[in-house]
Amino acid sequence: MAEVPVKAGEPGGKKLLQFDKQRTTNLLLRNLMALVVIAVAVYFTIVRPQFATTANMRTILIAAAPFALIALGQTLVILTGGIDLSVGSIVALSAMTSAAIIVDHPERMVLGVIAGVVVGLLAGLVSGVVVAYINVAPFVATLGMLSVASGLAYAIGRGAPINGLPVEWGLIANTRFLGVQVPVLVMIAGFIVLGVIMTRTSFGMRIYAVGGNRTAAEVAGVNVRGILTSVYAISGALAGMSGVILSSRVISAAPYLGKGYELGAIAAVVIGGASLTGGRGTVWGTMLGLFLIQTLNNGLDILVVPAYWQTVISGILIVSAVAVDMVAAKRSSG
Amino acid sequence: MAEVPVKAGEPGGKKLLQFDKQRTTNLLLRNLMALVVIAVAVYFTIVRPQFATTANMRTILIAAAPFALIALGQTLVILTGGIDLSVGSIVALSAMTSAAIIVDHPERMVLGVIAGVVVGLLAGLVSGVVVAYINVAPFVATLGMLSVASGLAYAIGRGAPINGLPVEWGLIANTRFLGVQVPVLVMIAGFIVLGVIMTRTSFGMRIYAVGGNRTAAEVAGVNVRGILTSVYAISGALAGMSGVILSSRVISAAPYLGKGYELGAIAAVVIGGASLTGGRGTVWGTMLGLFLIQTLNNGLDILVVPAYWQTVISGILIVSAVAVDMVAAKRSSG
Amino acid sequence: AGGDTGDKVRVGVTVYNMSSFITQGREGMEAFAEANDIELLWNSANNDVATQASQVESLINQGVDAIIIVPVQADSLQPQLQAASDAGIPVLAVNTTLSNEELITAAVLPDDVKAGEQEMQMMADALGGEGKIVILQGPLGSSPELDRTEGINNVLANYPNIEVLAMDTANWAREEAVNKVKNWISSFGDDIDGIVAENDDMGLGAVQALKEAGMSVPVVGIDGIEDGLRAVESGDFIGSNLQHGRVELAAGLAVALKVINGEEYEKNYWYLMPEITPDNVDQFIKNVVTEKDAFLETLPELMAKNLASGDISNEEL
Amino acid sequence: MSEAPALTVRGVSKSYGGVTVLHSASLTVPAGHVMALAGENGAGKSTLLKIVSGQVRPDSGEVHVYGTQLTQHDPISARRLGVAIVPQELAPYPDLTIYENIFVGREIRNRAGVLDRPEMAKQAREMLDVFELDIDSRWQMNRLSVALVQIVEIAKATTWGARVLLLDEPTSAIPDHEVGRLYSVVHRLREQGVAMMYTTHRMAEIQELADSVAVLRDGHLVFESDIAGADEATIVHAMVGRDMEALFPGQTISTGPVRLEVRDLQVIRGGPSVSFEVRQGEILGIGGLVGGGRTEIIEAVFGVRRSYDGTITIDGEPLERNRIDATIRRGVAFVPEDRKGAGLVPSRSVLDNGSLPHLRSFTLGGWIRPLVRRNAVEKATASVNLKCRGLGQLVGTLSGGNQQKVVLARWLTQEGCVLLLDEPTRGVDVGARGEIYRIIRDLASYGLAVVFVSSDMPELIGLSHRVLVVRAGKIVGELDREALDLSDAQEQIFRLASGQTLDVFGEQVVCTG
Ligand SMILES: Nc1ncnc2c1ncn2[C@@H]1O[C@H](COP(=O)(O)OP(=O)(O)OP(=O)(O)O)[C@@H](O)[C@H]1O
Ligand SMILES: Nc1ncnc2c1ncn2[C@@H]1O[C@H](COP(=O)(O)OP(=O)(O)OP(=O)(O)O)[C@@H](O)[C@H]1O
Ligand SMILES: [Mg+2]
Ligand SMILES: [Mg+2]
Repeated sequence: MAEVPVKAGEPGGKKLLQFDKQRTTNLLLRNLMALVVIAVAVYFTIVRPQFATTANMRTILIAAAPFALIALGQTLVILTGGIDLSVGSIVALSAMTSAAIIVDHPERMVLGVIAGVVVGLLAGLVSGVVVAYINVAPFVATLGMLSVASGLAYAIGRGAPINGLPVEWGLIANTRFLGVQVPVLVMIAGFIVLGVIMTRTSFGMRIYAVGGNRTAAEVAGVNVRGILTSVYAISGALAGMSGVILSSRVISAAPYLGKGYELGAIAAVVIGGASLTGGRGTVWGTMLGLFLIQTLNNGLDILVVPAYWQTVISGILIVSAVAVDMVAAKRSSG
Repeated sequence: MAEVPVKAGEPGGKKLLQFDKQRTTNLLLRNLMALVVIAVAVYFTIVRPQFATTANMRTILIAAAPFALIALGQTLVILTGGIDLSVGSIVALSAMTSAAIIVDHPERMVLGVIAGVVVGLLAGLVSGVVVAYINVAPFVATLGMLSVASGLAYAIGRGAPINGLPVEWGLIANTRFLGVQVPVLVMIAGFIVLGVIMTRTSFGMRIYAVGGNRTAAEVAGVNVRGILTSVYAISGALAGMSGVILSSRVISAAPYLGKGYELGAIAAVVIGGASLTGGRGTVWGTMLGLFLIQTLNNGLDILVVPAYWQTVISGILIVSAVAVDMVAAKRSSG
Repeated sequence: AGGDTGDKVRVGVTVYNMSSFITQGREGMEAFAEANDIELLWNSANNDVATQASQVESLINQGVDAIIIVPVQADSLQPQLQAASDAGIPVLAVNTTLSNEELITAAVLPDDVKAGEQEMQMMADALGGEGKIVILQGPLGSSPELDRTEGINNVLANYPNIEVLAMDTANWAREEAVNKVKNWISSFGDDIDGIVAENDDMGLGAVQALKEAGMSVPVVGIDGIEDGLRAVESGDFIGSNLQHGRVELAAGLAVALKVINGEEYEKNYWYLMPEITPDNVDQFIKNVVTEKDAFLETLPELMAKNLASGDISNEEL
Repeated sequence: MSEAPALTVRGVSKSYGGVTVLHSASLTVPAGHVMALAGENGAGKSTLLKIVSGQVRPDSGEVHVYGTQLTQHDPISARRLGVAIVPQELAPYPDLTIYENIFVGREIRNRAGVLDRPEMAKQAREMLDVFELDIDSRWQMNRLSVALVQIVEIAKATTWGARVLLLDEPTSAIPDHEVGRLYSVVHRLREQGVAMMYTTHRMAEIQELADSVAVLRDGHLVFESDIAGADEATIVHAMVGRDMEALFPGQTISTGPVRLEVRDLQVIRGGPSVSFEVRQGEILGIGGLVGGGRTEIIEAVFGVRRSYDGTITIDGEPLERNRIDATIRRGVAFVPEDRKGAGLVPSRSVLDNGSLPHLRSFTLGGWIRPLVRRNAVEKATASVNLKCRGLGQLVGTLSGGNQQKVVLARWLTQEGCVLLLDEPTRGVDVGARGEIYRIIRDLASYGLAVVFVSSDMPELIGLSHRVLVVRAGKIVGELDREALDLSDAQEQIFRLASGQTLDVFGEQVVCTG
């Protein structure tokens, strides 16, 4: 038929230019949330110079670490279009499991750590199987796991926390390497590893694909059920790790540890630009969302704002940050 | 046209028969969850005949009422593809607002009720506007409102519950009409009204359309933003009503009232078959989901199962109920 | 640290969460702080032990003169206590103990075991030593729940004829207790002869449930919140046990000041909850509710007296 | 290769909720053979293809690929046997890039096991080069129009070395001249021995591409033959069970005063603006190439796409721009290009979808009047020959062509004055197509002003009273009925659309016959 090439979006040059423009604004947009985080930090520094001390930065980092692990797992789950409500109670279950082992066998520290992580992994695996193979909505499946894991955490201590952990249990979270505590290093490693997985491996690409269009992924030969199962398992394992870290940080374990963490973790992911319907979001975005929340928590504590005004302020600020993001995104695309 | 095309609704005997068959399976499927609820109830009755007394039915109903209102509002929000995390703290905010008025002006009972509901409505309205006009993800917008409303609830009592409410405040929730307490009647009315709205009015139809395909709804001339704003406002107002009822029932108000109710409400909606991506679900389904949860709570208490085993058992049962539902749905459609 | 340079004394406080107990306690602390020119840095941990750990670290970073912890969880925060100790900052545990005795400078603690014993004893007396009861516990695993339950069990051991039909948590909350007790009423009906609640709020929920079911049995609580005091006054409660936040937390601050000033102090101060009975409830209503402002004015003086006498739950000058 | 044919389908049946949509169908497709699968909307074509590709589990029957039976009915197993599909309902990953869309499931990794993105982008680009598209494979998928998405889907399925390729209306969204590119792809694959099943509603395509034809009617395989034994009339007869009258009977044009007037409408701020007018009774066609901006114009008139400047008047009265509800109330109807994305609410019934745009006329104070509504929707759907199991059937479970009919029918529940149609017959079978043309002509003769965008040349030329040609968002030419009747009309439109000038007058060439 026709021999004339179809110049889609003619004139070609212009389209390409638009593309580049879009990239730059994208870059700016991504950094918009980063700018918001920086702006908040600068404000706190001006009002209270103590905010900007190295010691305080360390405090923020160590406080962020257990959340970061949960938020990372949550990022993968949300990218597939799911949600994991069970992470908070998996934290408790893992902590109680580790503690139950350690308190009787103070010499089996490594076993304690492994058991905590494995229990988290197993809990996540069960959720994953229920979601992937029985098609139960992730919200229901993981809400069920929330109940079950929490109940088991209580059952381990027969309703009570486990007291009397050996001081050495605290070494895991409180030892320093290169000036920072181990959990901070774990967090950094977590961000790097998962960042690389999501951008550089086919596993990562397939997670995006499953969340973007499950049917298409199936047709393209992606083992959708395998992917789904594994993201919940990863999320569970990371929550388990978080439980171990938390328990080591304060050398104790309680069945109500981690309660409500799931909402904070999901919030970090969503603030970072991920969509709860799946397929959109990045590890980098989660990191920004997380540090927005953590910086606010820390800064408002330092300003000694009463607790209830803190919640009001941080609620407003978080929504505003996302709103600014949205408006800017709209402007740039309109 | 020849014999081939089946005219819509044509009374071809054979077709009608087939159509009816599908209706029956549909009906069965819908009732599957009802059957599960009934099965659970029968089990409890066998194990503890006290379960099936009128008094206990009343106990279940009155316990369900405040949740029902929240779950109803949540149903509308979820049908549009959103989520309302703020309902729990709106319950607290409304209760505290009403209580703050009543404790100083015991004669202004009506004002107290109205203020409680209106505060909820306003909070919902704000969430709705943020979602509809600024395009902030519902999860973030309502999580922000959760923080803000909760903070304000604490601020009203400067961190403490409000004690010393007049006994008359209790009349609202504890007066009986036709043998049942007012909140139960409110709940029944709520189910009927919203059931009718969702199936018989253009507002209901538009809610389904917005959730099913927002763009298509826009193209069909639906005022999508208006619809979105109003469902959050309705959800807020119902949460406000729930707060008033709760506070009246125990003649007190605490800023942590309703904490975590949002998860239960969302669970009821999702167990009832609604999809969190919107467009699918019914008021009837929500009712079933709600009564599954409430029946389990009541029955396990009656059997005096320890709290943590209760959470384990109800977690497993809820997931199983939904799984059975899924498997059956697949079988019948496959 | 401290007062000798003329700087204001700065005391960091981290509490488990805002509650009516803490809100009252804050009033007491602030009254005491104002009278003694102390600056309070007040943080609330939202019931999260990790948040509390961060807050302690943050207070250490800020170089306060002392830290008062009202813990989320007993037996926790050891590394943070170590860090405070390394930084030379005294730490006081108030309301709940933190495990490692050496790392805590001093503690002001309610005797929750005793409170549980007291309320169970009241119930046993009311029942004449026999009957069937149900027990509402605090959030499982929290230290007041554990201690109060222990106290209850201690007394129950003396009364073989008192049978516990059910014992479960209602998480300190009134509306949860209403439903729980109603469900139990469905299950046990008139068999229930008494209800022991580990705090007043749950007791009040139980009273409501009894009213709805048209029943009336003795109910007892702990805390002495306003509605609880009124319930004792009206006869809905047979009694309660006063845990007056203003007195207890102010005592904590008073001890902290002693420590900072290098004065002599004891390692542990025990707050023994006064029993509230229909006979003495009027006085407590005055202190807690109707004339609380006047009471707050006397508080700094009261603290001096109580610390000297060692009876820190005393409410009269 | 073995003796067994590439694809054997034996006795495959499928029913949904008691209605059998496929009755024991049996087919074989040898290697290097293209079988066209024809049939009316809802005949069961897609269902059959989905069964072969493992997306749907048949109630009974077997599928063999080169003699190996497909035992587990899931897409992964089918793919392992070498089956690929271009689905009718396009399924992109909207937030991924074009090359990621193409390479999901067969990612290219470098020696370190890490994704080789530049290589994937490069290869994707080469695949798209076949279609000579000037697009960057690193763009996000959600920026592309339906046509481009379809081309990417084709590239996705045809490039991984499948042995059996199923194409379910691969050209429904692609303009005629682009279809030629697909032909070359199909020819090449046939030479490589790939067996293909190809569904389409364009008869010309069947003649051009197929080696044999199979026709499904109501789920029964009613006709099978070599292409030699199947001319267009035979196939159509097998499909609909009778002969078809001419699609485009000679027209008598009688137009009244101007109904719709568009002046200096600007869709991109500072971009080109367009002006045109449509008279009462007139059918105005808009032609152009993919991405030329036709959709943008028509969407802006209706108000779905934001316009920045210009005026729109209906019957002399100005219309508030960018206000869809106001536009609808003025009697303007709009059939969007992307039926799945913008036309339908798949989770709702035919009844609900059919009554959505004119909901106001079926309600009284917000209450739906069930009878009025049912009657109106029933009439409208019957007039487009909708094939469904009753008005309660969910739109998402209708066949593709029947969905398209609902998108059109829902505007017919009420009289209007302007009809805006964007690719109104995408995926509609020949029979129904004739029906829709008749409706459009009837509505026009009734006094409506009709504007329709189409990539189907015969349709554009046969139905329009006048055609505007759009390129890069500008109107670059106009052909009246006389010019359209000339044999080179198609050529003319294409030249204008692609920017080739006929003479020295520069770009603004107006062909008036
Ligand atoms: N070939 C292309 N290259 C780049 N972008 C394109 C291309 N085609 C379409 N787009 C984008 O898609 C959007 C929609 O184009 P639009 O559908 O309006 O064009 P059209 O002429 O209607 O195309 P079609 O003939 O497919 O209907 C445009 O805004 C444009 O940015
Ligand atoms: N999931 C489903 N549930 C119920 N019915 C369905 C479902 N999928 C398809 N059908 C029905 O099966 C029949 C055949 O549909 P199919 O999509 O195979 O038709 P088709 O021949 O591809 O039509 P078209 O040309 O319109 O694409 C239709 O009547 C359709 O309504
Ligand atoms: Mg089809
Ligand atoms: Mg178009």
